[in-house]
Amino acid sequence: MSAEIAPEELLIATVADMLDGLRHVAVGAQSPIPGSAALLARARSGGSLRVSMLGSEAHSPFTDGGRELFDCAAQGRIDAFFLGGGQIDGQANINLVGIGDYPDTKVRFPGSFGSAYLYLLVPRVILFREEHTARVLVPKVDFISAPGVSDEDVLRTGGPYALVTGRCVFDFDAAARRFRLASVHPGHDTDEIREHTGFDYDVPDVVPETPVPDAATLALLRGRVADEVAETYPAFAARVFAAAAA
Amino acid sequence: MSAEIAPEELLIATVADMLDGLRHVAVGAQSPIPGSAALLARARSGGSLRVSMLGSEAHSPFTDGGRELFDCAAQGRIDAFFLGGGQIDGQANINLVGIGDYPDTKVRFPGSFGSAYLYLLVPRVILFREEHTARVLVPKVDFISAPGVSDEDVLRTGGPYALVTGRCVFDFDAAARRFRLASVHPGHDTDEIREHTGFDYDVPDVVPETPVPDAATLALLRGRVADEVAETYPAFAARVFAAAAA
Amino acid sequence: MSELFTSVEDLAERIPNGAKVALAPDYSGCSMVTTRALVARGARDLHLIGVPSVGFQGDMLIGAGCVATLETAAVTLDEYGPAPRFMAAVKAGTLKVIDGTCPAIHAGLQAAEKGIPFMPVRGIVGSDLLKHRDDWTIGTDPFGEQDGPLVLVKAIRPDVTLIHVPLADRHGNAWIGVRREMMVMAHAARETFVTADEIYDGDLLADEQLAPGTIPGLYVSALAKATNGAWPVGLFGRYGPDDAHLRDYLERARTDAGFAGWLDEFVYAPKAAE
Amino acid sequence: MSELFTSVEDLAERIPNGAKVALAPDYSGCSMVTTRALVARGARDLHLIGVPSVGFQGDMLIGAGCVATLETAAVTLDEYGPAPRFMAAVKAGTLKVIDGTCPAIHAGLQAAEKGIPFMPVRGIVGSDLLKHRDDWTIGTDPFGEQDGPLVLVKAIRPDVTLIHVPLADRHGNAWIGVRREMMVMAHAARETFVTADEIYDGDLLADEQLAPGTIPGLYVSALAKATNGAWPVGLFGRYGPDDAHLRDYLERARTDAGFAGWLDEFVYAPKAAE
Repeated sequence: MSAEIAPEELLIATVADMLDGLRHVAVGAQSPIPGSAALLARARSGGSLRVSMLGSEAHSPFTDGGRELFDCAAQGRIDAFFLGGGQIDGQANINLVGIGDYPDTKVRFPGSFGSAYLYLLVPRVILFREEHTARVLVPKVDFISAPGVSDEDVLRTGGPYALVTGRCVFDFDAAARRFRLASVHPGHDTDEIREHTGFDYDVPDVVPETPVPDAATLALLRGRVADEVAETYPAFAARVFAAAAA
Repeated sequence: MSAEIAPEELLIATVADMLDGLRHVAVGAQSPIPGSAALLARARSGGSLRVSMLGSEAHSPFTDGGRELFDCAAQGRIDAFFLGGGQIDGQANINLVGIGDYPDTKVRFPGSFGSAYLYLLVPRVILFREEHTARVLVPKVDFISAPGVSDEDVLRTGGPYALVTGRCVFDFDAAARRFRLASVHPGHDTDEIREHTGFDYDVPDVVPETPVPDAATLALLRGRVADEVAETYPAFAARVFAAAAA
Repeated sequence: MSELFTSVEDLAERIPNGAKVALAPDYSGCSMVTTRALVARGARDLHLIGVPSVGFQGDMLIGAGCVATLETAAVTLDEYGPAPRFMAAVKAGTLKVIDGTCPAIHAGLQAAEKGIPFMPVRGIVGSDLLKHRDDWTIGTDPFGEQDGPLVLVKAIRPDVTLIHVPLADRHGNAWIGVRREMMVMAHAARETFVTADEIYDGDLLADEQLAPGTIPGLYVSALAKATNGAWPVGLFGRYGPDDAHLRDYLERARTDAGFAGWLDEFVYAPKAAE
Repeated sequence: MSELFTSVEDLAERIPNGAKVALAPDYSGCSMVTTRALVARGARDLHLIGVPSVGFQGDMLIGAGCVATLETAAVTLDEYGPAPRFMAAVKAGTLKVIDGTCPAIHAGLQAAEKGIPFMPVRGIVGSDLLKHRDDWTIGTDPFGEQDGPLVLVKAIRPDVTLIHVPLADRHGNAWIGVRREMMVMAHAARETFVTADEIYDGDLLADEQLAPGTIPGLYVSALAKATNGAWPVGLFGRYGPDDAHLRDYLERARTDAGFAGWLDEFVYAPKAAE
């Protein structure tokens, strides 16, 4: 096994740590890193974590059509989900619609999908966006597909838990309505993060480095998890794990 | 073929005539005469009439569980349905709950089933009750499971079309909110009907006799329809058609 | 996930007194074996929800004194006639009946399935049912396309859904075929307990033809194998009702003493004989 | 009921200009063969409803000028990247987009399925989507158990649901397996048009295993056999997407001229060659 850890492996292990102890994690389509993280967490859970991957024939447990994921979340049966964003701002608002003055968007994104719903219902929503630039992490999104925080009178059982990027991890402080830098990935530093982050956030006195996966985790990841990931994301699995294990 | 026509055969043929030209008739559970009538109407329709029989494995077209009949009616896809009543009154209100001051009923009936819904949604609801007595056909029901008429502001696309009993046929005049005697079955007369009917109703100058099924109808009924009915109601089919055809 | 598997007696223990229990009608999937176990353990104060009606299963539980409240569109034994223990309990005033109508029960469960507080339902306006339901109210169409009153039905969230199915697997997946009222019941309830005639050796969700008729194990809290578990009512596609037993039941259940004798013979004696 | 059977061209003729057409996402059941026939007949002013999203199917129809309005939770080609003709139409301002969110689209169709004017939906409060929807509004829980605002979504009733399935029979029954969004689409729409890869020789509803995954013919207005009818996107359980064709499409659809060439080759030329 190579001693070198791929950046994707670091992200997978980091996200997987956020899922330990949960009962059911759902993962949207086209999410190889969150999907791998969920499968890693499941492998470590001794079978107690259920993983539902949209777009996977083998890992989809649903038999009631497109609505079931959403109904299931409303029933309180989904503990964690992942969302991204063309833009993400300092209040954890996400924009999946477009840049500019909607509906006259200068840049159009694919659309909000289920974000406006799941963000308010799933207790632990992990924002995941590899690209960490001031273009993505903005002071204020141009369009709120789904709000990071809500007024007190809004029934909200879910919301942002953390934001994981290619450079660092932010925790979200719901009371303060702000992100807080939680850890910096190896090879990156706090100045660089400040430079590439468009929104303001809190920084503790000591910012730890994001821990790298230990040997046991890497073995699990490159073995069993890689095989499972390959069912849904064959190209991703081949690129990341085959190279890393070479 | 016997020249004698069973009372059930007369009722079946009478009800079937009310279904001609429709696209889709649904029949509730435990309704052998309405069910036979629907199958007879289908046999005469050249395949254009669809019959959905609840409780029948061969004639149920539903795959969305218990709610589908009701959703289907709301979509306007069911043209006719049958309801009965422990009590039926002169405004076509039906009572499937009980006699007495609800909830302290002296006599308890099974319950309202879907009547409170289907009666307002299915365009042609045929009330069917073989027992024609002043005990059943009352001036005012003790409990309205489903109302025969509604105020103008109520969205109502369905309602009573006729009341068929063991003695006669009443049409329902929605504008007048009253039944009108439409025909009297052979062997019965208008005085007898007045005596055994607890509610007031209109009587035209000439009351025709309910027509008996012709030879072609009887042949169809005792042949193909009897076979189809036997799938859902074997005891009924054996008793009525085997005896009649003997 | 073998911790899913348990005994019928354990299922009955895990349905607490006072629980709101959703039941399928006799022609769908009734766990009659757990019904007898509930009687045997002396369950009390259950709030039964017929989806949308109950039959022999409800009659037996009512007769045995397990039921405080019955929420249903009907109590029907179909061609077998009136339900004797239900009738006796209504007469004695020992049962609270919440009279409903089929589509409102389905809608209330669908509301719970979606986590919404209520669901509009067509029809019903003008029925006396409305006068006796504080969990139904009248609203209007906020978009103004439909004039007039619109019935709004409160969500129905059962504590437990109890069903019997022909086939279940080791993951808790339970095959219900077209009897999809049980799917909504499982989604809507906090817990679903399943008994199955047969254990499928494989993953029902991995079979393209079986998956569409399967409740995912995600919704199933516990599972017990019970061959012939729907007896004496039938199980769709598998076996019909035990006509002789049901007629005998009806005869005996006409009287308190007769019903007590039936309980002794078919509920208590088998347990005592163990 | 052989009058159900018709040609793909006839299906396209029977979807009038201006119709509200519900479409399944690319991974579900897309009648791509009818999509091309719609382009070939010069369909105009369609109001597409993505249930809950559209992909290549929507992109092609938009590019060919068939679409006035697109109501959807997203336009996504998944790993293939942005949808080129959709992007171009948004930039040119020739397409009205009604941005929604998946559960609201499902709920709107379920409202139509039930004939009710609206359905409550959890979440959404605080999203800018709300500001641009006059068919969504804010209500409250009439039972007072849930404080605060509650989004009410107006019923979505498509004129036509257009889908492709692996298997259909002579009665119009159409097997969709677990892709049950298509069931709601068929219930909710005035008419449902189906193309099928294969005609099943029998009655799908009479087969205990196939029936649970089957849309009853009751909801199907017309049916055409079309082997490989979902090409070039895939069909669940049968065949995958034609990766080479889709990548070629994306390359050519970057420009108006390239897209016109694609249309000529794959839509107009096959017809002209007849």
